Amino acid sequence: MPKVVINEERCKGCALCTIACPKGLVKISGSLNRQGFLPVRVSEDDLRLCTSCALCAQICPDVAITVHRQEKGARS
Amino acid sequence: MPKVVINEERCKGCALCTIACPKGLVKISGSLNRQGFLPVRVSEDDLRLCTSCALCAQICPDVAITVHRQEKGARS
Amino acid sequence: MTTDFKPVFERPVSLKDIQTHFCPGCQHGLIHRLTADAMDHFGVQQTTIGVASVGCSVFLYEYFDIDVVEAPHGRAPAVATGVKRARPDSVVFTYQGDGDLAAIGTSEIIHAANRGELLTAIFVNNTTYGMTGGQMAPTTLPGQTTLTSPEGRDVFLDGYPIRMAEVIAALDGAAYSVRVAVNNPKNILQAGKAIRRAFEYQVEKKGFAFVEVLAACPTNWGMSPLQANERVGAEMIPYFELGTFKDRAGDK
Amino acid sequence: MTTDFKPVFERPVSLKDIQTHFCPGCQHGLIHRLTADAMDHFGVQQTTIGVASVGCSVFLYEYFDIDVVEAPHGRAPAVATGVKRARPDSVVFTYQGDGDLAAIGTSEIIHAANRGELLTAIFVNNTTYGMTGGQMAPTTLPGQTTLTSPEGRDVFLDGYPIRMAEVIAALDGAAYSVRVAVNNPKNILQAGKAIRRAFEYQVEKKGFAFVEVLAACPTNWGMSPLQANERVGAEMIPYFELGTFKDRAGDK
Amino acid sequence: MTHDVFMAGFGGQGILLIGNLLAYAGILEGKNVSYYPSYGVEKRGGAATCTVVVSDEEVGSPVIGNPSCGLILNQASLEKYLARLKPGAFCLINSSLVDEGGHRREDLDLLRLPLNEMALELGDPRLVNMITIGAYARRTGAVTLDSLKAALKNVLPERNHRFIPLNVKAIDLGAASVKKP
Amino acid sequence: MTHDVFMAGFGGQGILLIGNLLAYAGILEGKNVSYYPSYGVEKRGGAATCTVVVSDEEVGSPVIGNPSCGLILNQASLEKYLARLKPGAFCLINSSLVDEGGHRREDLDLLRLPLNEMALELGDPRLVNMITIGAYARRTGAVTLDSLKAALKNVLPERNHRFIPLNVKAIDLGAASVKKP
Amino acid sequence: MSERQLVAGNIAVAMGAIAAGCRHYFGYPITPQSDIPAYMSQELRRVGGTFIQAESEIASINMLLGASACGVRAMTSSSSPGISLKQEGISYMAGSELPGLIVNICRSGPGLGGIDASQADYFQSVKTGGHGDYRTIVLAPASVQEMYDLTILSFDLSDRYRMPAVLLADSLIGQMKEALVARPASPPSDLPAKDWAVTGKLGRSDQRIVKSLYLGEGELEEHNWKLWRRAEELKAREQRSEGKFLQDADLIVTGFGSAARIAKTAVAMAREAGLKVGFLRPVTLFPFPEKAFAEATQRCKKLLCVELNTGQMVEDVRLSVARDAEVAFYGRPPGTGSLPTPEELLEQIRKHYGRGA
Amino acid sequence: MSERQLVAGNIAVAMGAIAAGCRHYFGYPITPQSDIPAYMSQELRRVGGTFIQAESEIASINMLLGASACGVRAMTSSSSPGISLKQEGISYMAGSELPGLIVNICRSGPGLGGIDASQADYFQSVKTGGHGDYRTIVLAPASVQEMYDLTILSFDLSDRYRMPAVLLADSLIGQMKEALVARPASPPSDLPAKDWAVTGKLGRSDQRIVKSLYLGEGELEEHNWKLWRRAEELKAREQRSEGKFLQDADLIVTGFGSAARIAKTAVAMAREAGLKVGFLRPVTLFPFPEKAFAEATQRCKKLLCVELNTGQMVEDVRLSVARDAEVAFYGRPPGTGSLPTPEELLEQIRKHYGRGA
Ligand SMILES: Cc1ncc(C[n+]2csc(CCOP(=O)(O)OP(=O)(O)O)c2C)c(N)n1
Ligand SMILES: Cc1ncc(C[n+]2csc(CCOP(=O)(O)OP(=O)(O)O)c2C)c(N)n1
Ligand code: SF4
Ligand code: SF4
Ligand code: SF4
Ligand code: SF4
Ligand code: SF4
Ligand code: SF4
Ligand SMILES: [Mg+2]
Ligand SMILES: [Mg+2]
Repeated sequence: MPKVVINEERCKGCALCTIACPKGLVKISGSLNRQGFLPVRVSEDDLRLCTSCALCAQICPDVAITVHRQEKGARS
Repeated sequence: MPKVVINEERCKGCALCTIACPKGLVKISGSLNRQGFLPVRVSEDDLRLCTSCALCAQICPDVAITVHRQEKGARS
Repeated sequence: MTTDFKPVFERPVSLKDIQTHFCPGCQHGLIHRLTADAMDHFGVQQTTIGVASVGCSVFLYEYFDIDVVEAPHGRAPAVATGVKRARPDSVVFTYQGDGDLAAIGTSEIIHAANRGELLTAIFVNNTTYGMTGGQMAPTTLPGQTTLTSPEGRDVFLDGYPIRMAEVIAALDGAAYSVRVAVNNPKNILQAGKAIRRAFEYQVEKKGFAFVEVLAACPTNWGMSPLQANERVGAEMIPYFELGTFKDRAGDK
Repeated sequence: MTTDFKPVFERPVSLKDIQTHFCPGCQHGLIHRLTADAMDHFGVQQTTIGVASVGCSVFLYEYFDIDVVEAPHGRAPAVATGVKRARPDSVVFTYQGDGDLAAIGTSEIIHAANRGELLTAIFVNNTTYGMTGGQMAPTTLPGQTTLTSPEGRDVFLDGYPIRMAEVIAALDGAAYSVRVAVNNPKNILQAGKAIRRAFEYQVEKKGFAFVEVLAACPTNWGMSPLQANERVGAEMIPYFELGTFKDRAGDK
Repeated sequence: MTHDVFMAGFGGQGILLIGNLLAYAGILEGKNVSYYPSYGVEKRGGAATCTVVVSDEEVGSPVIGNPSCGLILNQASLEKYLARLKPGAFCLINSSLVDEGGHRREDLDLLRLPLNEMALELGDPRLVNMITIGAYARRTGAVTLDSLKAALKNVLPERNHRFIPLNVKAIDLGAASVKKP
Repeated sequence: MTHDVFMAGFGGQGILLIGNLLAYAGILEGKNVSYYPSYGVEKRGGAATCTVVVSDEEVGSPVIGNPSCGLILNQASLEKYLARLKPGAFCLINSSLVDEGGHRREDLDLLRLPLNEMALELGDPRLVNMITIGAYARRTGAVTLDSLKAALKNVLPERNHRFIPLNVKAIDLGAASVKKP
Repeated sequence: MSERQLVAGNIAVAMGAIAAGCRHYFGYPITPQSDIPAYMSQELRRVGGTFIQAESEIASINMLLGASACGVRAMTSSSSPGISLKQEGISYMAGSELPGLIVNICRSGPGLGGIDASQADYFQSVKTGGHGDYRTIVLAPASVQEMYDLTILSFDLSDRYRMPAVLLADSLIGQMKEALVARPASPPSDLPAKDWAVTGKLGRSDQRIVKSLYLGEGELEEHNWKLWRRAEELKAREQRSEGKFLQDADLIVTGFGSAARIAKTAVAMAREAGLKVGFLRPVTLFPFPEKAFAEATQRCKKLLCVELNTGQMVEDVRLSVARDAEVAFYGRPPGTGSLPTPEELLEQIRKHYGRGA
Repeated sequence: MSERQLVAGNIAVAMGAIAAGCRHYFGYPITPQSDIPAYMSQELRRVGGTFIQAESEIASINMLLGASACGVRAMTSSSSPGISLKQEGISYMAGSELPGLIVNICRSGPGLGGIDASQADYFQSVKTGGHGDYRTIVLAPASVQEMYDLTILSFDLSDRYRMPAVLLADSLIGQMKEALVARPASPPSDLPAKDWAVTGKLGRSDQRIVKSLYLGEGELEEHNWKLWRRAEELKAREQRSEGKFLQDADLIVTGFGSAARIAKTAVAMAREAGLKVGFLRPVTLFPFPEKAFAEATQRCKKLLCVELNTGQMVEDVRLSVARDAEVAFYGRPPGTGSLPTPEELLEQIRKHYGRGA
């Protein structure tokens, strides 16, 4: 399960999350969504670098991002 | 000419001037005026003690008092 | 042998020489006189336009010998704004009671002040709605019984007396804001100075000027004029601190 | 072998899971979320009644899963007063823009605060009338060009931006008044705390609570969401100081 | 049978109180009544007038153009209102405060009583109004004296009930000074 | 002679601009015109439509129930508005954004043009609207191409006048792609 | 307490409201209705209700909107200028389908005017002074007893039809005292439940939303028709009027409230003088008693409408009477010393009685 | 510049006001009239006038009152809810005999409603929504050219009769664009001097007082009659309407503003279809063109009144027509997607054309 899930249909491409992410992992994608906006994405590789700090989600005006953290105890 | 002239018809007998006069010269009279109020008066003798400080006039809500001062130069 | 008498106190010419409808001991009359004194002082009677509000002072035009516009209840500052913008060279003042200015007229006075309109605002605070028979006003003191606070103003249900001079002073647009009283000769002197300064601000185009005057309403307080005047010093001044809260042109 | 994932950020349940009509980068959505978080935090979604104002946030009921009353423009605090007095046990909050609260609604917010109504007031200051297309508001910054200040706000004609959080704090009836922003994670955290505290004041019947939130209106500012968010920090915060101006229950 | 009366004096003379008293007395007698006050602009002093109608039928207008009875307690009221009274109307005038003549109503049934002096006799100048209403009731029979007296506790504030006996005396004095219709 | 046309697309396609252009061209020809815009609720994106009437007589209603001509620039507009067109109406459809078929209007004089591609050929995707209005003018003769071109300086903001030549090319391209009525 | 007391009209309104179960009052001082808030500030405290002296009439009407939205019986009272300020709020209440009582003890206008008895707010109340297509129930008491009874009725009608109700009177009816029998009131058992009132969602899955904003295709038009249908129902069911001497009348005198009260005596005088004059008084101004006027003018073709204004209700009378009936008007716009007397109206009656239709 | 320009109705109002010499504008934002303040904030700065975006509609109307009291031409503009808030101020202006222009670009209601074209404020404007007996001039433009011309006319009439003027339109007329010829305007030479305007007493011994308070015996009544006489003069002199195909009409379609604009096309369609249908449009709503309706119904006994509401102007039509004329009504209360089409109205025409009177 990915740590960061972006609801691309809800995303309005405002890009605020792209500046909120301390690691710069969130990036505007190239393809319009049904609303006609360019949603953001976090690539597979970048996801590994994600610390689940949720700052991207915090700043999102459209609550389009949910974040999970991998449990300490859990083995992956 | 008296130093203090009270327009008895204009006076509403509120008595504020009686407490304003440092010498206590202004007193409520006994007879109603046409408005049905008891106007204030300053007796002939009291007038002599009047310093023309005009505090009675200053406090009068109905601007019923005018005050004059005897010119230094003038002989009486 | 002649004696010379020099007038030390006379009725201002801007104030008509007629009987007022005010109750005995009502200090509207006195505040009218101080306002007229200020007009005389600057010689602006001929160029002044007064804006009357709705309250016991509604008959402004009966007493001041100037042009007057009557404003709806609470709207004097808006009406005065229209007047001043249409006649920038005239001196425009408003005269409002506490119900008029601090209740229904809250928005108009705050925004006129905030716009920095070149107006002089005289505000007579007698802690009640005088003309309508003495209801609770935003300025009514805690515990004060009125027609609509029969058990006395209960701050938990009715809120607190509002201090307008401070509220106005806090607005960037306001240039001058003071609170004075007319309960004794010393305070009357201060009040006269403050009102004159408030006109000076306009005459010299220095900005919006506001003067709150604490006054007695013997009739609705159910007191004699003397008791009522007492109360101003004993109860009002302790809550409504006298002073200059803003005087942009001056030091403060 | 299993992996466990614990949610660290999820949509609050008080907030419906639907698309909003807000423009990209409009921070109403974010402020809605923080408000919903506070309801969830105190578990009061079921007992809360929201009072919507007229502005881009007029669709409050579309986004919050609670009972809502729509108020006329500027009157939300009066409507909320009626609601709270009729249902003292419910949690009542208002949500207003700066045109709604600081212009036409000046009187209602000031007197609701002054009466110390047990209400939570959320005030979104985006320095313009968003819904009507970007006119000058009482909060518009000096020099800011808008639809009705084409040459930029001229403080001499149009007056100064009004600082509502300070005005409210100055009223005896108000218990809590703060100004926050949502332009970066740190400020968002602060904003969330402030809104939660404002609900706490009501839940614990401690008095009237007011939260001014500085927000971006990219559309009417004619900026990209990023530029607009920049402006909040660069231009708004310097004029509209962030901070807690009153916190009666706390130390301040 | 319908009785209408117009009373006028200056504030403080207790006109409105006896207007209420008369109306209440009517109610106690199971009659229909209306009481309509009107004051001057001034808050202190100034004129006080009221119109009271007591009737066996439903009361229509509470304002009467030409009242069939008048109680005039001061000079100003005489000058302002006497002309309105209906020809032949009974009119009680307070001679203590109203000069002789000065009007052209030969067509009225005028009765002048020195009400202030009479009140002073009873030891309280404020009793002018009670004497007036006593005289009116007796003269017109609009209500009985007993009803008037009974109504006192309805219209006087609790704290003034101790004055009821004195008021009763005043009502009787007023009644004694006029003849039945 | 009266020409009415209904145009629809999404915001940003420049529908309202060519509506104004057509109306202004009519004015330059001394005709009576009306232009009536209507937008969706959304502030950004959303639908944009307008109705333009160009006539030798006085223009009555600026809103037409069944327009005699339609310019449909995107799929949503087709679905929402095609049904409204008057039987036999000429309807230009932007095939770049609108799928084949998907409607039951066999009674229309349909013309599908790949407007976006054509605009790209001219080097600017924003020219879709100018190509459209050029095609419309030629096909219906509501106004002359010259009037349209002349009106450009009236409706384009000063700063965009440098683009007039390009817009003229687009109008001509549109005109060239349809036949006279 | 059901014995007869001597009570002023304004107080009767306040007593009626409390009898009707109204526990929330929001107002702002204005003459000549000040007795109402004065009484309410006392009594509501006693019975554990809410009295708020608001900062303005606008705040009052919006507090009323908020309280009504919660389903409680609530009211405000004011006088003419204050009622003008409430027009936006009243339009919102109507658009939001909220009940609630607005009492207007009219004073003379326009503008500041004066405080004398006036009927110049008829248009504002009946044609509705706010924006948009809406109606309010309008009741016009003509006695102290009616001030009490119609106040109670207005709460019942307002709840039933989900429409604000306006009680329209003036200083004549408001300040006069008459015998009042204050019968205890109990809301009709068939009043619809307020299943639209906001309470917080507790125990419900659906939201309750009190609003007047409708943006969906066709929504607002349908909403307007819905309000219109309710008004039509009201017209069909709730017209009320008082008629007297109508059977054989050759001239019918009409008017409402205080004017009717004075006219009634004039009509009685006319009858004593042997003139066949009838009397027809609308008790409900909206719904206007069209049926009563249509019926009465089947036979009598002459009417005289008396109002304390320059001619307002007379328009509704003309719209209601038989087509061949003549409606004359006699008006005394309000002001100091301008209250007509019965004698004066009798003259008018004689004047028009003579004339042929 | 008198050549034809393509201009929106709202802008035409602003241009007309400036052409009429109006240099003082006071307003508050509201859709769909926002183009007016936007244009004024630009132009008035340019020509050295005053533009104030007030804190509210109430402040705006009172600023207008103040400016008008000084004798300058001034205006405010708003839309329905905002106009409701101005009712007290309008009543004060009327009571104080002040001219001044109030523009209402109506939106749909009641309450918040929506921003679609609406005619539901007819009663508020024509019967006057404020308190007291007063009238305002009400003009209803139906084209962009009329938006310009009637704005100028409203200033002239307002000054002549010392009455506020209301320009009543909606988003259809306000947002549509048409060819406008902006003829320069010059006030009629016979306008009375504003010898009542406050200026400061300089050079005068008498005070000038702009007020609406009259307490003297009989004063206020006389003041009311004075205002009434002026309204009667206005009725006698200033009724305006547009008529078409009336001579041989068997059915007359009437309506004002946007509805009339749509109806006009329907009437043309009907004529093409060979139906003898006429068209009569009130241009002045107050004074209502009673004469034109009385005259037109001497011959034609069937009318169809079309409005964007549930029936308001139709009452004035019924009060104006010959007694034996039948007035049918077709309403489309406002809302998204509720604007009637000419085709739709043609159907209504056919429906009523058939019916016998
Ligand atoms: C819109 C409106 N609301 C209410 C009133 C009634 N009214 C007349 S004067 C007044 C207030 C008087 O109090 P204040 O302003 O304090 O003046 P004061 O008489 O105490 O000097 C009120 C509420 C009114 N005339 N208009
Ligand atoms: C009485 C009234 N006046 C004006 C309007 C028009 N109006 C709608 S929203 C709005 C203000 C929007 O600005 P703001 O309150 O700052 O909210 P925002 O859209 O910026 O969030 C206005 C003036 C109205 N609906 N009602
Ligand atoms: S959770 Fe933190 S690290 Fe991960 S994408 Fe979001 S902001 Fe970047
Ligand atoms: S902040 Fe939200 S809406 Fe904006 S780009 Fe990121 S995910 Fe999309
Ligand atoms: S002038 Fe001074 S001293 Fe003389 S009476 Fe007045 S107060 Fe007293
Ligand atoms: S202060 Fe003035 S009014 Fe009062 S008693 Fe003295 S003179 Fe008379
Ligand atoms: S009521 Fe009060 S304020 Fe009014 S005149 Fe009397 S004392 Fe002065
Ligand atoms: S206009 Fe401004 S406030 Fe309104 S939704 Fe768009 S960005 Fe947000
Ligand atoms: Mg006061
Ligand atoms: Mg805003």
